[in-house]
Amino acid sequence: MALVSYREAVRGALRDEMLRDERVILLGESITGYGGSYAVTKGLVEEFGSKRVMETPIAEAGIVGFAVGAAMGGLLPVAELMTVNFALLALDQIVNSAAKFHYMFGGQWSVPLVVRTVSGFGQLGPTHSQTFEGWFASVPGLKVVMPATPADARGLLLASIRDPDPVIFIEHSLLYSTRGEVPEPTPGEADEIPIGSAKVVRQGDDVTLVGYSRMLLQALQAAEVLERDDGISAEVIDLRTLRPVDYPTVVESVRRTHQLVLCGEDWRTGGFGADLLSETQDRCFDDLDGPIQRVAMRDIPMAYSRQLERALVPTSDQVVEAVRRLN
Amino acid sequence: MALVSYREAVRGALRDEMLRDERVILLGESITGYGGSYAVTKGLVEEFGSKRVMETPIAEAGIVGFAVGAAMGGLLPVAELMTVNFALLALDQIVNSAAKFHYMFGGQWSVPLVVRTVSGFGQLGPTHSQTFEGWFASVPGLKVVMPATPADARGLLLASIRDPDPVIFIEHSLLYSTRGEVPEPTPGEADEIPIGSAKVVRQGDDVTLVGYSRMLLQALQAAEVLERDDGISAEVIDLRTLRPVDYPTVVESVRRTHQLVLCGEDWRTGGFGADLLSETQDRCFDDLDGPIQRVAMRDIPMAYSRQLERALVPTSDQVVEAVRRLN
Amino acid sequence: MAASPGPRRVRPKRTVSRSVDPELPLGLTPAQCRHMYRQMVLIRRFEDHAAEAYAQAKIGGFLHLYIGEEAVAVGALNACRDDDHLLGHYRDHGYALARGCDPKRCMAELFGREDGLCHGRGGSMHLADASRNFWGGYAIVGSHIPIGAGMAYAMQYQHRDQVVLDFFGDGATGNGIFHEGLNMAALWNLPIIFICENNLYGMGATLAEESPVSEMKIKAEGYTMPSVQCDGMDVLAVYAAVREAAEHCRSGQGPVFVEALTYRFRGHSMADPELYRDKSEVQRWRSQDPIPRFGEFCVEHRVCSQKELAQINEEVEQLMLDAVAFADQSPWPDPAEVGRGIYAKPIDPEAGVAPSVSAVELARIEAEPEAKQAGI
Amino acid sequence: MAASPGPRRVRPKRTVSRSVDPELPLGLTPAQCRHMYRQMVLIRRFEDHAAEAYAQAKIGGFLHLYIGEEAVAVGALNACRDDDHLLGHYRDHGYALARGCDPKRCMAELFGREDGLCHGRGGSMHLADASRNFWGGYAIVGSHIPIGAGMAYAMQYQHRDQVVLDFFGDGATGNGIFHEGLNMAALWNLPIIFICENNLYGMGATLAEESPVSEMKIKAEGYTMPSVQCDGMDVLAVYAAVREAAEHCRSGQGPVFVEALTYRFRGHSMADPELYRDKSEVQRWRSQDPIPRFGEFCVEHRVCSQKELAQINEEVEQLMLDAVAFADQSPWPDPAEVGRGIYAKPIDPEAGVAPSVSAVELARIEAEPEAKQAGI
Ligand SMILES: Cc1ncc(C[n+]2csc(CCOP(=O)(O)OP(=O)(O)O)c2C)c(N)n1
Ligand SMILES: Cc1ncc(C[n+]2csc(CCOP(=O)(O)OP(=O)(O)O)c2C)c(N)n1
Ligand SMILES: [Mg+2]
Ligand SMILES: [Mg+2]
Repeated sequence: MALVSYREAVRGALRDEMLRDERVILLGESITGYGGSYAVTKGLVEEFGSKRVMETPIAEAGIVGFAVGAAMGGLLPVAELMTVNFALLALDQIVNSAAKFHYMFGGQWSVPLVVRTVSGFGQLGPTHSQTFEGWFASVPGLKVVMPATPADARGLLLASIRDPDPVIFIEHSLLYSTRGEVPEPTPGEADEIPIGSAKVVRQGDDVTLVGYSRMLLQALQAAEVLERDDGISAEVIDLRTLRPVDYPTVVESVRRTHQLVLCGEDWRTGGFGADLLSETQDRCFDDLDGPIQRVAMRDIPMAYSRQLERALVPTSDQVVEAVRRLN
Repeated sequence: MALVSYREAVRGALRDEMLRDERVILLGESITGYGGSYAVTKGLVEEFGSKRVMETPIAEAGIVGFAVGAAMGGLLPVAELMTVNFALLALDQIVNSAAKFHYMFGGQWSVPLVVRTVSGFGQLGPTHSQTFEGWFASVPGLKVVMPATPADARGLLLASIRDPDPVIFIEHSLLYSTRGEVPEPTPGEADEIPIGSAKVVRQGDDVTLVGYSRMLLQALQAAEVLERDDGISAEVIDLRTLRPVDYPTVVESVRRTHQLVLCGEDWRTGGFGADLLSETQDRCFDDLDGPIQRVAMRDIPMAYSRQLERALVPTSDQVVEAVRRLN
Repeated sequence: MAASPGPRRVRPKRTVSRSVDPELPLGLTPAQCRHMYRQMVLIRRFEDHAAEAYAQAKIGGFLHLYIGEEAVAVGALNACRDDDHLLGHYRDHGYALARGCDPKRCMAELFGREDGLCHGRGGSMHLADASRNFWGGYAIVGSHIPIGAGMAYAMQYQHRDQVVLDFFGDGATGNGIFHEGLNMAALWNLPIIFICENNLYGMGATLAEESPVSEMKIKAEGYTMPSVQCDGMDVLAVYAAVREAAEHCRSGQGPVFVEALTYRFRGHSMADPELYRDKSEVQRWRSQDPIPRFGEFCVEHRVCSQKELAQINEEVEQLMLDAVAFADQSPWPDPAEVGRGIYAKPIDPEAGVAPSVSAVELARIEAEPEAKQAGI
Repeated sequence: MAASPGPRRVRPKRTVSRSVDPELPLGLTPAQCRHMYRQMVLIRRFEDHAAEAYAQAKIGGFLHLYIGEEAVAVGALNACRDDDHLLGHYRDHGYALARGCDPKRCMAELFGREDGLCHGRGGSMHLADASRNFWGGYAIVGSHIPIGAGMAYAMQYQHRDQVVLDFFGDGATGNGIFHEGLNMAALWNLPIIFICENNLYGMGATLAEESPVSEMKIKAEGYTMPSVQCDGMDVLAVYAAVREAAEHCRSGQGPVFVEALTYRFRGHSMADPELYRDKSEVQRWRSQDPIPRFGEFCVEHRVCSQKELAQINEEVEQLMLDAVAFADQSPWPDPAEVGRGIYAKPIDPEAGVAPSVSAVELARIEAEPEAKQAGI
């Protein structure tokens, strides 16, 4: 085990998989000389050369389309879209190309593509602070991953690159510098974390908190506050994969705790939490003691000003409040 | 009152508003010589000329961006995106331009833009049969309208064009030839239907069915079957506007019926119905006798083959079944 | 700016020498000529039957006919190797048939049947046959342009010598994705031939409504890409242009842009009322029909006799009757299978396995409250 | 393909005659020259202070400095009318200040305060002042190119004689939206000047990595749009190019593309480690600094003395101190107001009014089971 940052975990997974498999290539904007806007790909072009770490024009739709074609031609491309905000420009290629071809052409080929992109905020203003995981997670043909920890970032990225289907892999800018234990690669040992499995990261009896990415950390903090101040024992589940959702794990927990709080960072209206809620109320209606609670971004464009941003972003306090509403 | 088709109602609203206000312009692909891919704009270029009915290149992002700019410059553009599938190409301009500017520039100006587009299916295959209303409805800054009837199509389109904010106006290809009463324009009388108001189109006591666009008709058919075969009295609400949702009307009904079925045509996972469900369970948890039911598209790309398409598309039968599950 | 002019006066000169055979240009053999003639007839008759089947509601949705443009696909695909990669747009029957796909399975796809090339999932707009490196018809205008560039990159990267042929229309050049794809192909010197079928219309838009320049080849010049124009109603002109382009590409000299001047004799799709163009314009172009034109050439050059041509027509007609019969009899896809094949590695939402671990591991995560900002 | 060459050798020749004043070219008055000099200094000092405030965490998020490129905004905006419409990208302080926006309110915006031009909602990347027809800085690369075209159309449609100036970078030309916007502007002959600030980099990408051609003006040629290149380190060269372009546009002759060859002396944004370029390259370009260069010109042409220049610098410095003090003291936006201003006509989800009507009206709707298919 080594203590590494989330950033290093992503970079390490990219590097190790590039060493293992020549078909893996990276492409994206400012990922070479610049080292990546969040410094994730730093050093990789120097190590692997510009045929495997490709600097692209600022052309998000073209990047994803190109990566789809490269995947069809036998490569394993990992395309970086600088932030998920810019992924809107590539949405057609993600939804109508990457996600569709396996089905639409009758299974003749698949598109083993990873689109790495980044969620987050921090005074970035209205157009650069959004997150759209719920949109991706609604598209048949995509798999969607949002790791919260360095270990999961590594294990899930390896699984994503090896997956024969298109995977949207969403990192979080505010997690890059967080550190955590990551297992050292051991030859012959499975190093992947399977796509589609959630993880119970804290056991509890009274309420289930479901989070992912940065909101997992908020949920964990809230769990500690609840334990200390309210004597409430919260179980915390890290969803890790958003498509497919590991409902058995969520449902099993709710059957014991009878209370559920969903923690996300996208807009409340139409956010991914709405979907989780829809599905869990269907599966757990009779188990629930109260309405499923959601913590989410307020339905407002993200304002630049620090004071305004603070008023919008979901926090662990809001998770605590949501639990208190139920108790 | 005149009996007109949904297509004619849309065309009539465009024409009347163009006659009333010189600032109204139309732009889109094949909307002039061709008359519009669904013949909605037929005859308008002949009447108003190519300065007001503009044939554009096949450039969805450019069309919406251009329309945003024209709106900022003092016009009232109505941009047609041939189908909502192609709207993905313009999503950045819709989300990061149209929806944002009023807020992001501190209220200095607004973007009085209407984007007309079309949902629907009919053996159009995997990339041409989708619908994304839930995505639009999740974006602060947008208003989203999906009329089911000719009268609403007219009244809401007039309101949309006159609205100072960007409105996504989604028509349905399978409704174009349906006919309904539309009030004759009477000078001096309000001809708009306000954005944001739902409508109870059938009164009932036992269950509330919420639908919009084509699914409203399915809900109404289901209500009749339920009355006849099961003695169940269904109330049917036409949502009409998806952002903002008229929750008071929905909640008031659910408080009486204690059962709710949401009818949509987008994918179950992440569909607009998930959002409706999330919000109504929050407002009505103690009023509900059973889990809120959803009728939605199966989470599968739309296959071309007739037999497969039939297996995917939500129908009135499914609405009936959903109600029966609750009873 | 409504009706556009008739057949272009500018007929690009054949630059390739006729030295190999005094009778046949471009080193072509009589067999090759017969093959090309036959393919054009095959496409034409396939589509005539498809149009009929559409009228009988055996085919649904959209049906975009290639009638009038056959020389483009046939000339281009005969000018390159069978294992060169092929992508095209939704008007794709010609690509499939010129690449040698089974007409039966093509027709079955149009009929939405299980024996269709894509098992009825794709339909007319999405024919594909990966076993022949035909990577499909694409229906989001222009979307397959960067996809083709990506495939070309995969070839270059793997030191494989196949080139990519990427067909699209004049209308596609108005979409930004066209430029993004061309830019990348030029930047990375990729082995791809962009073939623009300039048929003067993008659905109902005339060329003048779509583009400030009437020659699409000009649009490639901003990418320092060699670009040529050829008469798309002349199968040999297309053959010559694409053969040269393929050599250029295959020898590592980068992408080429080929503009084929052509015309669709039928509407954009079956629902097109064709209000935007004059019947007389269509008539003028019909007089350039590539099939009789090349038929005459074959007879003149003693490739075959009129009788032999007629025989080819009859043979093809029989094949088409067979194809329709095959499609008619092919089973419908099983509705119970509709959810299969979304993923190559299926996901099972019921099968999530959550390793339940203690909080210890995660407690080691040290969250930094203010992470370093990126420099976007 | 890493480092790019130093200052371009090609210096576009001034085509405009110098006849008006033997001393000053382009018919400029000494007052105009002093004004332009002062504006460049203003932008420079504004940004020096902004950089300092960023280091003190008074400014958050992204901060993109225009230092080194001042001659472009100043030359261009002085060459057109004050009521001409202005749009630019996120590197936007220069546009705002050259258009005469209040530096105090600009700085307050960067500080996220209520007195900011956009009340702290937009921040550095989104300065705007509609009262001056400055329609903002845009942060989705290229997105404002069709927006500018749309504004230009609105002018043409309303017979207003303002032209639109739309500034963007070399990197933006790789995005499809750039082409869609140029195509429309050319098609409809719109009064818009596209000003490409070619500073050799798009964030960390070198020009050679972004584009197969090093001259951005070539990219306009496919749209039959006049395009010119000018020395973006020379305020008079930019002035001359844009003045000519504005005349062309305003007289109804359609769009013009102006490429200004320039360089940013600082990183892409404050977080940029600048690993992708040599310090020596930056040094070479710094020797072309447009401010001392134009200062020398002013002294040489007796527009003002060295002492007067120094005085301008001092005055500006005082203004900047005032601006920072103003921004520091400006109140924070009220968090309770954060949800205000999303809509010009607010929506109130609690206020829905549902007219409860009988089923009669709706029963008249006759659904057709199989609606006619469109011809897409
Ligand atoms: C992105 C997108 N926009 C619009 C359409 C609808 N559409 C289908 S074909 C077509 C015209 C394409 O014209 P062109 O590229 O010239 O090809 P042609 O049909 O003439 O062969 C349009 C607008 C689409 N399929 N995709
Ligand atoms: C669509 C989009 N993709 C990526 C980015 C991130 N980004 C911001 S500025 C920039 C470089 C732009 O370069 P250029 O257009 O040359 O302008 P410059 O910064 O050099 O003035 C990039 C890639 C963005 N803002 N928008
Ligand atoms: Mg065409
Ligand atoms: Mg630049």
